[in-house]
Amino acid sequence: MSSHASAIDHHHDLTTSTGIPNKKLFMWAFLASDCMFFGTLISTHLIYRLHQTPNSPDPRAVFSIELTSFSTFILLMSSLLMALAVNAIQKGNLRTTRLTLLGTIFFGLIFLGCQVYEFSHFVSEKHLTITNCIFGSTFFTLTGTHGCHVAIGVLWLALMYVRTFKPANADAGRKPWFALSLVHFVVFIISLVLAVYLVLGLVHTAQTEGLGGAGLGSFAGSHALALVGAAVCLVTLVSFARVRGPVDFGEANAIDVESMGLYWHFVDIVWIVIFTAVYLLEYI
Amino acid sequence: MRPSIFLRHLRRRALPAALIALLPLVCGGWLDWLHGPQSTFEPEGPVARSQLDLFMVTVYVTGVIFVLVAGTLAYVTLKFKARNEADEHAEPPPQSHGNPLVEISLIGLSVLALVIISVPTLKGIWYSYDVPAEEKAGAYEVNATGYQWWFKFEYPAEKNSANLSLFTANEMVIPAGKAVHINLRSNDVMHSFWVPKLAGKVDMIPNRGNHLWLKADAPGYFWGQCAEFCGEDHAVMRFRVIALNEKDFADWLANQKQPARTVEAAPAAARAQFASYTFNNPGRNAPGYSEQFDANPLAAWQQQQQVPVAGTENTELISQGRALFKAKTCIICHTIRGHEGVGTAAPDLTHVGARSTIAGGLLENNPQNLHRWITDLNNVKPGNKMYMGFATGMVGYMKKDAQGNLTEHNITVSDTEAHAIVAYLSSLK
Amino acid sequence: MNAATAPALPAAAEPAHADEGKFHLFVQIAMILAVITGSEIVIVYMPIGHWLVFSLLALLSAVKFMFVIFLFMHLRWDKAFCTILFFIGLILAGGTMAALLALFRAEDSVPLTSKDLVGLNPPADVRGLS
Amino acid sequence: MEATVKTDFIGQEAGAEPKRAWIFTRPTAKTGLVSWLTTVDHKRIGMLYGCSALIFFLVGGLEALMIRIQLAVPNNTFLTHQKYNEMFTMHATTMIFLAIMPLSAAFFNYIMPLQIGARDVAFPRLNGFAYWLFLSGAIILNIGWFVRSGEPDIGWFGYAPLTTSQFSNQFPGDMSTDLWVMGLQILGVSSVVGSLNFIVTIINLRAPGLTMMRLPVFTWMTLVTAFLIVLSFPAITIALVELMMDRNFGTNFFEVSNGGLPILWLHLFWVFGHPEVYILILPAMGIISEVIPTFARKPLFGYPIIVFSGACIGFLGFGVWSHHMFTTGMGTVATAAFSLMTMAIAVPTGVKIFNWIGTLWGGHLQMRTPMMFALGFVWMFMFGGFSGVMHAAAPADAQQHGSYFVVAHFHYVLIGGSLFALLAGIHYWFPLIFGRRVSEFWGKLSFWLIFVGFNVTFFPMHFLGLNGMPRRTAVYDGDMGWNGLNMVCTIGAFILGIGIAVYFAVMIYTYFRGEKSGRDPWDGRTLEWSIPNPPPEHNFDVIPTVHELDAFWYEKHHPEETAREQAASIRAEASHGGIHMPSQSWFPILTAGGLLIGALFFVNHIIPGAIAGLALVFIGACLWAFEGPGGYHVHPASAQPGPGHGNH
Ligand code: HEA
Ligand code: HEA
Ligand code: HEC
Ligand code: CUA
Ligand SMILES: [Cu+2]
Repeated sequence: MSSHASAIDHHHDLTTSTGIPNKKLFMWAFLASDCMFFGTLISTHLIYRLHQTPNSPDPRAVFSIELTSFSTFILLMSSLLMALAVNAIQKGNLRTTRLTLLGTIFFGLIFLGCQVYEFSHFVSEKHLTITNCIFGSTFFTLTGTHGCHVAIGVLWLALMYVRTFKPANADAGRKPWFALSLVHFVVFIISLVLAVYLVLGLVHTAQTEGLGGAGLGSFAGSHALALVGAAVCLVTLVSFARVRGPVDFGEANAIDVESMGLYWHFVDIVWIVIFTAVYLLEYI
Repeated sequence: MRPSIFLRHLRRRALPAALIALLPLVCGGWLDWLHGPQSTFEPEGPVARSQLDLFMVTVYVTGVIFVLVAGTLAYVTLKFKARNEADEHAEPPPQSHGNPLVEISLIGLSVLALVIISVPTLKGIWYSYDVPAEEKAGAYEVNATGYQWWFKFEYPAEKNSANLSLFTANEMVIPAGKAVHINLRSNDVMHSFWVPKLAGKVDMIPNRGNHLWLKADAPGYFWGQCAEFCGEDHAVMRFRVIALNEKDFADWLANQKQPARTVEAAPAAARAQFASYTFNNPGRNAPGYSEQFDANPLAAWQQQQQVPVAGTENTELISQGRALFKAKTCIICHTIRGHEGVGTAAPDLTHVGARSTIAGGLLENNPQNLHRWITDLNNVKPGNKMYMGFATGMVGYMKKDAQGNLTEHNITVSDTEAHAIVAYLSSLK
Repeated sequence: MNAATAPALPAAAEPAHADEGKFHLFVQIAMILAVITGSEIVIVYMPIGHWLVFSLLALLSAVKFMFVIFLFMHLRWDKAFCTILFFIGLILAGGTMAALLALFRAEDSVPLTSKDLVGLNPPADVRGLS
Repeated sequence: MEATVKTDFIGQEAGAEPKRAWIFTRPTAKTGLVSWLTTVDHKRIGMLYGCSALIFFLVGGLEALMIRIQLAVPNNTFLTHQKYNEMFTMHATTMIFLAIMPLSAAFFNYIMPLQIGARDVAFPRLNGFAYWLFLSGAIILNIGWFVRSGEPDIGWFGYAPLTTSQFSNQFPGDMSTDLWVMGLQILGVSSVVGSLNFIVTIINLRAPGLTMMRLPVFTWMTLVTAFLIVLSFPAITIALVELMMDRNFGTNFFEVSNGGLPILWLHLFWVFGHPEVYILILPAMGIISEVIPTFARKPLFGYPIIVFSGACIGFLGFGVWSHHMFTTGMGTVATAAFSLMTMAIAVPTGVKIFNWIGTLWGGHLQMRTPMMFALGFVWMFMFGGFSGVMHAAAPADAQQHGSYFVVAHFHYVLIGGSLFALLAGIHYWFPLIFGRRVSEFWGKLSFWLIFVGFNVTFFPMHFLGLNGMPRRTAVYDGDMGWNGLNMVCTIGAFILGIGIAVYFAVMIYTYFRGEKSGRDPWDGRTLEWSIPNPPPEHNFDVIPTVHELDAFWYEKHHPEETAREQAASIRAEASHGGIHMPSQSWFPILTAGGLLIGALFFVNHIIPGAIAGLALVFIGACLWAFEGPGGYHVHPASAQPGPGHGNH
């Protein structure tokens, strides 16, 4: 607990030889490693695109570029919110941090929802499975691995979010913050499931009925319960997000949020590459 | 102090003495160590020779470097060694830190050495890659396919009696003095095609179209070996290459194209009698070759081509064998063109009697070994597909239960039956 | 850094904006990124040469990539060592990818098609263990 | 050191009882089992790595002896083909992943922080986690000995499609290959996690004044190795993921009948595999670069060039992988390119050899046991390097690949190289770690036995290879001209084995009974020698200030300046409340245990169990995060501000 009084220099850490905080350095080194990870994975996909097998479907007939563009956009927006969260915590603005973190999680979930939808759609409608051709194997493994990265990122964000409620040390004994955050977490999981479910429903409606008034109406009708549930969850989450009493989390933790942000942004740029290399290139 | 005196003694006297004593052994042994049926030091074709020449270039270059560097190292070690306590506790030597000039010149010399190696390397890469342009037209083409754990050879230019291209197994016969271009394929896992005296190896990789070329200077008999680990029997996945002069090669082709040789059973059914050998199973891993064979393998091979003089064969035994071959379901896997058999997953046996080896070059082809193979094949070649059957479908000697235990015998060949089958297979010249 | 980022940078550098941090900058970047993504999708359908589309796509995603790592991920404001660290990985990964693709493009690496498989006729049931 | 005073957790006023949920209670035991299970001390973790690695080295060595017994005579029946194949697969996997790599990691852990004047690594709990992951991976790899499936029998590079379930499963549910896949996967995670930690530590925790170009060479090589690990392991991770998907979820990456390309596995494996061999040799070169100057009593000749060439080897190492694939028919251009790239590596490696000789030149060479091993290293590694260059000439390699010539090459670089250097390192740092010195007589005896045994074993293999003996063959025929040399090799292996046995016996004896050694017994040059032996928990009473390469040598020759600086740093540190040390934690071992459990269930296809394991990992990681780094302060007596507290 270094003093909160003196300004924290967010780009330099005087206790390390280089001035770069340990966690940041760690994260950059990890990302360098992850470049290699996705590099080989994307290579695998591209190599098999280079040497198509006879039973591989035409990717263009499988992909739905609208959906993918939408989820790309979503991921970009989550990246923006993440950047804002880092910005906020660096100035000690806890409330904004919490809201932007929630927003990031929300967008992350939408992305995951889209991916789940995409996968199930490919499997059930386009008969592209992980086993029936190489294209399926490489495609699902590559995007699925990316999806796992996103999911881990979402979990991390959620944990970070919960952590912002840990009361300052003096109160540690009094407040059942840990139990509370567990409740919080459960609510979060419920909203996670609901969000995925709703996004799936919405996308499905969009595909079958279009997003006109009628479509939305029927969507709301058939998903009323989930919508209400989601709303309740959201309200609960937001109410949890209120600042009550001094907490442990503050400007000094900016580095934690920042390294998490690095991870999140990296997942985003990997998607930028995947979007181009796996999706867009198929259309030329 | 005692131990260290002993040690010094050891260093001063015993070690050099031992080394000097070893020297003639090493040098004398040299030639012998590099002599053998698969020696890369006794090339018998231009490709292998070019590879040996390149190897010698690397030996000379690194040898010179070794003498220089190791010499310096030895000199330094001896010269600057602390010889006594006083030496050790003397003032530390000048704390010098390096000398760029020395470094740069040594780097330069290393690069030079590498250039000397890389020029013939590059030449060699292009030379060994494919048949030289001027010989391309006359090159003979063979397709070799690796199977767990034997080799199949196809002669795409030749049509056999069934109007398919000619197939044989485990023995590749090629024209001597002529470039041979071999397409390498694999049926299951990776294998590698290696005839050390003719050329370096190239792998047989599933879904990949590799090739290799080689040429035998003169007629000869060459040992080959699978050189990429391919499972349980990789060690015994061997083959032979026989190079023949033009006429012999043509004769061989002509014979191979024939359907299987049929020996009619003698009209008056005589009593079946045993063949002229008594079988004596030598057990697991026992060698499958004889010294007479090794002494002149090419002659042995030619001997094997001879069709027995009419009347010397036990015709009844042979026809019994033919029936057994069918009854024992051998025909599911093996083809004997002109007789029974449809299988392609196992060696083509149409002319098996005319081969010098069986079971993937592991055993010399004589009645004893044939008998050993068909009665005790799991000890000869553990886990082979003829014993185990294929993963699904074709059952071999054994059946597996759901847990994968070998429980039930599917094929059993008694000694008596084996005699008949051996007689039959040996008759297929 | 490429030219496209230039207009956004002065805003960040200006001390006047220091109090609100990089909020506006980040929002602007996000907009630019969205626009680039949009134009990528359009480009793909444009009736121009494949190589041009290809290069444009590569360029645009590289631009997006750089925007994110240098601005969202603060590389621009961090010690150069972070950039070096990441680029070691990035360059090696890129190099390996390029090498792998080149290797598999080479004529010798084109897989066999059934026409090359003469002589390779395993019984149908040998394939594929359940 | 005795007067170590402890205060409470960081952030607490002295005296205030910290209130923590029971689950976050930090273990505080300093001795006993719990202290080892929960340790975050880099020295203890180093020791754990070292002991495990040496045990696995014996296991790998016994496997090697099995191999040699089988090959002693033609057509031997000592082992079945199947068992033999398992032997060499496990021999290589054990030696590379469970012996040499963790032994290097032991030195990284123990020595590197001492060399940079740090009190621990950057992330102490992560460091513990890396060790427990390593142990999990090792357990998984070796479980096959005790179950029906047996050990993997696919060779250490597991070429597809031999590893697919069609070709490697002897019966439904055969998990030997799955064990290999899972084991390597977890070992990979362990190495990457550990290496990230080392990178951050070396970059960020250097003592004041210790610029990068003043780092000891061993630390530099640790850094380069860590980079190699971090950047090459992802390739094998992906390859293993693809294989795992093929084996368990029916994908087609290497499924030939659906158009899969087995050659892809080869590429992915060797993209990892070649950097891997430099991962094995660079730490060794680092050790040699410490030992030679110490016993020549001269600074390293051409330090910057040695460092640069080390980095250069690491970098070039990523561009040569296909030299293991010269026989796969890559085509002329690719073969030529990789051939030349491979040869290029000889230049930076040669530079190192030259500089070591330059260091010896004009020195006062003290022929102690570590120096003997170091000189042995230079000779033997050079030799192995030359056969490497012979491989690099691609057409010549067409004859050598897959033959015993390759076996000879890599044992020369691996044993004559890596192992000799590691044995030198054990001897060299033994007095520092245990405060006792190994007897010179027995040390040298073991050296000569190992040296002679090694050469007798592996030198003839060059001839066997040139004489056409293929590797990985359980039996060979007696008429091939290989009988005599194989017998020689086997005899050599037993001499080598006796040498190793002597070496171990001497070490164990010395640990209990050896002659006590004072501080800095070799007149060392680097910072680890500046502290008492065995080192106290917090390493340095006073963080040193570095002025020059060979920091400790400088200190010894500038006592007044050193004393002044130390007094200053003592005051500075005291004003911060003493020496801050990280607390022990249960969560690294818990988290790693979760992965072990999950993996074991997974290879047995019990998916709920696998999920439970993952859940344990998740819970462990969460608790780990919420627990916080913790910490406490120590106040060693000698580090109280006051006059006259120099180290010398
Ligand atoms: C410690 C591990 C280690 C090290 C350091 C090396 C170092 C080198 N290796 Fe080795 N190698 C292995 C471990 C290692 N290798 C293993 C385990 C395998 C087999 C894997 C398997 O198949 O199971 C293998 C296989 C292997 C092959 C594949 C062989 C085959 O299977 O066909 C090749 C091919 O080029 C090769 C080359 C080299 C080269 C050129 C070096 C160079 O780095 C060597 C450089 C050193 C010197 C050259 C000596 C000193 C230099 C001088 C004195 C300067 C002057 C010299 C000259 C100018 C020539 N190695
Ligand atoms: C660092 C790595 C390393 C090390 C240290 C070793 C050490 C040894 N190796 Fe290893 N080896 C490999 C890495 C290594 N090997 C690799 C990568 C392969 C390729 C595998 C593949 O193809 O997949 C291989 C393959 C390999 C083969 C070829 C197998 C084949 O292709 O068929 C052989 C054959 O002789 C061999 C022998 C030995 C021997 C005798 C030792 C000796 O140095 C061992 C010394 C140790 C001991 C002898 C044990 C210690 C002592 C005791 C336990 C005390 C009791 C003993 C006595 C009293 C005698 N090894
Ligand atoms: C399941 C299929 C299968 C059946 C049934 C089968 N074989 Fe085989 N056979 C093989 C295979 C596969 C090989 C090659 C084995 C090897 O070398 O690894 C082989 C090899 C041989 C060889 C050696 C050929 C050579 O040139 O190397 C002979 C002879 C032989 N079989 C005879 C028989 C006889 C006789 C029977 C019946 C009693 C029989 N086989 C039944 C699959 C089968
Ligand atoms: Cu086929 Cu080894
Ligand atoms: Cu290599």
